[in-house]
Amino acid sequence: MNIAHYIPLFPFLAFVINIFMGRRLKVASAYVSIAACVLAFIFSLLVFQGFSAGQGSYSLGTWLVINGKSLNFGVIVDPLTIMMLLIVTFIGCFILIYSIGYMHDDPRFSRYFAYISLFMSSMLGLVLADNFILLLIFWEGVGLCSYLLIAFWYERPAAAAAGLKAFITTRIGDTGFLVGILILFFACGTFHFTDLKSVTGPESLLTLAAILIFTGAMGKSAQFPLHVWLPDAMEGPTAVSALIHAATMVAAGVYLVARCFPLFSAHPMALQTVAVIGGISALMAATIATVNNDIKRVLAYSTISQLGLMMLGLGVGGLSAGTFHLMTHAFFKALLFLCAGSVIHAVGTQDIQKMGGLLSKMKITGATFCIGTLALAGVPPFAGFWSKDEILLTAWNNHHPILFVVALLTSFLTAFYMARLIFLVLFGSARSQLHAHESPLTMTIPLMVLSVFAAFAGFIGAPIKEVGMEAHGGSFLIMAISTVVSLTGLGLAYLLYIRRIVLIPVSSVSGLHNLLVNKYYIDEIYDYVLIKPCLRLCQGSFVFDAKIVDGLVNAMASITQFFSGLLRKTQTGLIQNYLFVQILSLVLLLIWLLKI
Amino acid sequence: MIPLVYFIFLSAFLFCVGIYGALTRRNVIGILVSIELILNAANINLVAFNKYLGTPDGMGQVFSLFVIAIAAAASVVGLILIIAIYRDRKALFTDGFTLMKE
Amino acid sequence: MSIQFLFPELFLFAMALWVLFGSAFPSLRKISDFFATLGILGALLILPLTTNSSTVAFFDLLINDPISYFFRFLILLASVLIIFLSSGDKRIEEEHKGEYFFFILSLTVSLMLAVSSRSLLMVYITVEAVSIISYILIGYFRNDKFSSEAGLKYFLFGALSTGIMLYGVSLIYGLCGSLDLNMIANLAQGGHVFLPAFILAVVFILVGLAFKCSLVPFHMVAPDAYQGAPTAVSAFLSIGPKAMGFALLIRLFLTNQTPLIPQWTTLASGLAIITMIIGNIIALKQTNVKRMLAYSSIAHAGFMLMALSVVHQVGIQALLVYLFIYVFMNVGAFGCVILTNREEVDDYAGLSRQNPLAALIMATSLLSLAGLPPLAGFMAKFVVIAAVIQAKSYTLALIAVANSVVALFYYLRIIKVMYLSKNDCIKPINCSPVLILVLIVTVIANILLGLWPQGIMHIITLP
Amino acid sequence: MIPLLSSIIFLPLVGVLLVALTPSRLDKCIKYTGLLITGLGLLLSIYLVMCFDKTKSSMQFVEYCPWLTGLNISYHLGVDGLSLALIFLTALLGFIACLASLNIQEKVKEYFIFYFLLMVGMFGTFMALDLMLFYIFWETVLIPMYFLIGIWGGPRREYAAVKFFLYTLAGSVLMLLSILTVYFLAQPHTFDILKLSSVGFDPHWQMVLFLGFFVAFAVKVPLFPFHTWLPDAHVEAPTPVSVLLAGVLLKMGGYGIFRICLPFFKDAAHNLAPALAIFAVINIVYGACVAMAQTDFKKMVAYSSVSHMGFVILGVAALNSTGFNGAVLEMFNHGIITGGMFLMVGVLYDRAHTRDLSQFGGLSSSMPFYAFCLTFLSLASLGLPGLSGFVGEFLSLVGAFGHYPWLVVLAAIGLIVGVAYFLYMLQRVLLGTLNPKCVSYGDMTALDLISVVPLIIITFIVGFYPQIVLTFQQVTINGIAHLF
Repeated sequence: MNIAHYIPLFPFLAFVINIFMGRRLKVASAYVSIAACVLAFIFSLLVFQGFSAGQGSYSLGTWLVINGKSLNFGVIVDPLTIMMLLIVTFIGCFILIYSIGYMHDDPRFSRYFAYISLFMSSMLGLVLADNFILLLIFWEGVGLCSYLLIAFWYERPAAAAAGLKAFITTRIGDTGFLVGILILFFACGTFHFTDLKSVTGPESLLTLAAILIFTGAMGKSAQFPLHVWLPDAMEGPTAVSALIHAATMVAAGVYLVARCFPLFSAHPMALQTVAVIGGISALMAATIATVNNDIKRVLAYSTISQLGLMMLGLGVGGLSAGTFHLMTHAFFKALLFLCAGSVIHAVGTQDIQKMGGLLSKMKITGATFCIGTLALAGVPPFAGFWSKDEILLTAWNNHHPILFVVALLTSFLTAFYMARLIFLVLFGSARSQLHAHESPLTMTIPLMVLSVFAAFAGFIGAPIKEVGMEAHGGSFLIMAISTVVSLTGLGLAYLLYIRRIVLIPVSSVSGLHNLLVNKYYIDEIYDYVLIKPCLRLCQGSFVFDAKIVDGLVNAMASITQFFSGLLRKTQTGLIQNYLFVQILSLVLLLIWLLKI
Repeated sequence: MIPLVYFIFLSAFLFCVGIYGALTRRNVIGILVSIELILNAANINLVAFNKYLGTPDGMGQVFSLFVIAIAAAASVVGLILIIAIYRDRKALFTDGFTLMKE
Repeated sequence: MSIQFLFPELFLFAMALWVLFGSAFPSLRKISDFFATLGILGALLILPLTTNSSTVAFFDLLINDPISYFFRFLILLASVLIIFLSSGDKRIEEEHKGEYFFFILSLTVSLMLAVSSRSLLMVYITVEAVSIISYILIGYFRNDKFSSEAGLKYFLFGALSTGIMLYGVSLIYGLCGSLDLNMIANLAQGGHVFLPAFILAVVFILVGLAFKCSLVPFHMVAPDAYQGAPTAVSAFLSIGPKAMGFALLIRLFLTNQTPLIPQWTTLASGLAIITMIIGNIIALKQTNVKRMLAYSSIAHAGFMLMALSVVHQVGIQALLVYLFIYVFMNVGAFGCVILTNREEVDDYAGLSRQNPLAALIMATSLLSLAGLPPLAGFMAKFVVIAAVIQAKSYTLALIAVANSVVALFYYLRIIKVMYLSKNDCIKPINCSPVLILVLIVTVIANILLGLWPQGIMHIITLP
Repeated sequence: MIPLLSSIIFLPLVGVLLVALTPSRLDKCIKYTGLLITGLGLLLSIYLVMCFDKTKSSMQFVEYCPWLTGLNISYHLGVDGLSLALIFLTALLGFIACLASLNIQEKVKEYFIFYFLLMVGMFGTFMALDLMLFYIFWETVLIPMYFLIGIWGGPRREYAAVKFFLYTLAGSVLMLLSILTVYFLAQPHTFDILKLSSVGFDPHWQMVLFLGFFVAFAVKVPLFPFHTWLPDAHVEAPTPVSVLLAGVLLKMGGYGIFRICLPFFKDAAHNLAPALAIFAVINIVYGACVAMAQTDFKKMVAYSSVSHMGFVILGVAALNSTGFNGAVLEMFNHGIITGGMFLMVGVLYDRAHTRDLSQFGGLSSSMPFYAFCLTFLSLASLGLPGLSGFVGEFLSLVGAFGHYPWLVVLAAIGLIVGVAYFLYMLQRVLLGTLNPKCVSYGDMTALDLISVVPLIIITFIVGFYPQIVLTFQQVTINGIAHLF
């Protein structure tokens, strides 16, 4: 029986309840959201169980009639959907539990949970949509929720500006996405994903469509040109960053590319761009993360870098490698953000230079933090290792040497900056007198559960693995290389930040250092190249409108007034002039008539 | 018999003198006189045409009689107005009354 | 016999004499306006009887056809409205009220004779009579320097124009040997006439008539006359003599729908264009309301001439409809000037707060003059433009329509001052019941003729 | 069966009489008669919508009676898919604007008289099937609007009112000429729109007449060069009047194009479609850019409706059923959304007595309901998919993409600027620290909520399931579309 389309309804119901009865519910609103999330999770399991029993996607009815063809909306159910459903609902529940503790003294407590449930419902809707238009609707819904949540503490102007920046940047990506959909529709007349396999049409047009659709993914998954909004999005509550900007929403871009994989794989050029963009953003973000001093921004850049890695994985043709990394990354990145949140909740500042030696004071958070770091760095037993190895393997097997090196370098840098992070935060001596205390149970339980998954997701991933993934044990050489790379990263960080050995004099690297600290000046470049000229253009067009177009209208009026003043002078009041005009016009009339 | 053309020239000449007088005279009564000249020019025309082109019912002459009577009435009214203005503003020249202009 | 045709005029003249006689006795003088209305209404009653009398009357000088019947009805209607207007005007009260109404009635009689004249002799006599009476009426307030100056200027200008017209008539008499309009028209169309001289003569006559209809090159004195004259008289000037002018233009130039001179269409449309443009543009910056209404009546004259430039039955019908509606619009506008006795545009500031009824009447008349749809002015304009487009002269229609936009601006100026401006100008409003009654009649006519003009529209049938 | 259409048109006239009779000091009961009349009008239009037969392509509820036989003008009314949605929109916005007019203080009697005359003009324009009747109703809208803006407006109201009047009149006067030329060109001279649709005019005349009609409609739609009256008129008009001005008057232009320009002059439409598309995109991008640079809240919303109406023209330029569907749907949606937006601006103006955006800040903490409604309407109007703003724009874009791909791309980029200025506005008004001046502003009263909530509900429903509106207009739009 088709119950898949009920999944998004539960969180939406929770949103409606929280919005309208939020005042009265007070703390209870959290339980409403959690209940909705749990229900959604159960239904996802049912759908998963139903799927293995063979119930696939189904349609719900016509939504629009375009060029005579009726576009009907439906639900698509396949392994990719189920994986995303499970991830979103599962991680969502724990993050909601965590948020109770994290947000318990916030005045707009119920509104927070309302927005989170709205986000959950649009994310689940996005995953279930079976055509581009429905996907676009939920896609923008997710963008809207990220805007509302980033600017949740709107008293802080920085948060409001970050929300605005996030929405506009994603919206730029979405415009490319919209144009891509239109080109695809006109090239092969369909919006539905199911027909993407059998798509035929002019080669160049479809490649352009694919690339444009990828720009949508770039906007949402903060890839290279449109990545500027994610670091600023850290203004929002950390639980939000954990759910939205680590696990689910940013993964939507990867999900989109995975969903349209048949389209991309049919056009190598499109796939190539995906890989290259992925590579660039992976490398760039990793380098910036190494020098950043804000705990959440480091994690934000690491998310961009990991997403770049996933895009690279997909780009080199590894559909399952990319999606597997997506699944594992969701777990340990959410864990890391929650740990960071608990640290900030305890210490009150986000600047890692001021922290130090917190492990002794915050046992559980510290431990889970280390597990997450190890998982992210790709140390063998943990989940990160398996999925990253998959990507390296596919990159190697599909003869992409440069991308392989880039992936390796990224994983090295990842290991380095994560190690730097935990060494500065947890180990060493406290650099400032911060009285840290362990977070309450509601925050630590999700940490523990997620750390378990971060550790063993690699193996749990097995059932997903046999879904179209080639043999795992292909070459141990790759595995060895990746382990060595991760360990050297950790070791280097150890030397630098625990032993304080100055390998390279800071002065010689200061130029590079400034470049990285200022995030390659991308924000400034955008501001200078895009935003300032656009504002000047708008100001210019307003002046043009007021002065020229309006001016013309007023000019016409004043010209007639001028002539009126002129002609008025002809009435001199002297009777002689009147008689003269009379006779003159008589004579002129005669000349005119007699000459004709 | 004097050819008809002479009469037409005479009346045209009178007409032009009348027009010239009306335009140039600064004195209001001068203008009145010039206008009378124009009317008489028309009279000459009428009578001459009636005589030479010989329409049996003498419409032209009857017309000129009417014209003479009406011209008299018109000048009477004109003089009334001129006297009214003279009594009020002691100005007989046309540049005296340009109160209403533009 | 033909005397039956003249019964309305005779009855009216008798009443005029009675009013003149009555003005000698103070008691009768006070109700002389009542007698005047009685005379007009009596004439209106007798008028329908004349339809079955002979077509030609009074030694072939007058003609009795639908056009003359319509114009005589129109002029009687106009004069009855003017009489109501004049009875409202306080300043006419002190002057010799009896003579005033005698002159109004005699002016009406001469107008009625003028519109039904068939020979140039009759044309000249009646035009001269109308002019003389209007000189007296304009200069009626002898001790008011504006009125006497206006009267004198109008006299000089009018006398010259009718003098030129007379000279033209004499030339035509010479050329065609007859004064009968039909005879002249047949001769001209038959081509038995020396064309250049004939055109010269016709233009001379046109000067006289154009002065009466205040068409632009010959309009110079009209604004001063309208401003100086008593408002009721300038109202009558803008309707009565103008209607007579157009009736004579129809009689002279468009007898049985063929133009007297071949260039008539270009001449008429040329004059119409100049009249509309100059009339509207100068009106833009007027500060005196009467002077502005003078220019607006010049602009409307241009519109009417445009209807005549269409040498087709529908053109003349359009003109008749336009004139009929024009009477009500103009009487409404001038009536408000009398009602509020304010002549400067700025004096109208805040009238809507001081006396909403006066403001409503003024606004309706002005918007109707501007030609906005729910009101009668639009129907008038629509009919004329339809005739013009039917005759395929698109540029003329375009200019006319553009002018109506410019015209709206100066009508809106008064409405803006009345309704929108904040500062108020407190001046006493002489609300004599008769005046308000007639103004309400005009407002109702404006609205009714706009929405359901069946009454007047049976005249015109678009092809 | 009672003449439904005539009763909808002339019901407000009954209101005029009622209001004219009540003495002006009883302004309370004048307002209630206003509500009664507009409410009744809304019920009648809902009844009209209910018993409208979706499958019939011909005119329904036709009323015909010869009015001026001499001039061949007949009183001919009818409704089809195209005008149904707009009539309902007029009735709805009329009622809601009447609700918003309850806090008009000075000269209430004259206000409601002009308000009802405006309603008569608007209803008539959408229902007239005789060209002259259409023109007369088209112009009757001008006088009441002039007085409404002129007397109850803001500081520069005189200039704005006169400019609105002259601008629209100049356009519509050209239309009068075109109507008369069409009358004399059609062989059995007629003003009847249905008969004229089947008359094939020769191509030379079609181009001239198309432009003649199109200028009048372009002024009303505000297409690019003729749009400068809109910001002034909006900024100076009182809130309920600008709701009607934006909600209904702009649609009369679009409706005119569909009813007159397209069916009469098919070939001209074909040749001029690219020019139309270019102007449409200019409208979208230019409107968005200028809106971005505004500091006056109402002026910004006015320029945003210039940008949205650009989509309507883009839909028209597409010349296929999707484009037309998009255009008509966009007209309906834009009416609802912008009507709501102007109510929001009005609510703020009543409290702050200024429209300068820099005077506000952080309002969502002191006015939560207001924040929710304003955010919802802004999102709908910036075209967030899932709300009704997006559906209309999307259909127009899809329709136009076939013929003008590059223009559609430009329009999409214009959309980004659209998002930018709305969010920038939201940031300045709602987010950030609470402006000390705005501490005293109370949240929306029950009255404001009653007038805005229906609009929000409709926006959500149409956005979620657009077939509700599309089924009504589908048959008529296909009728027009298969001409091309």
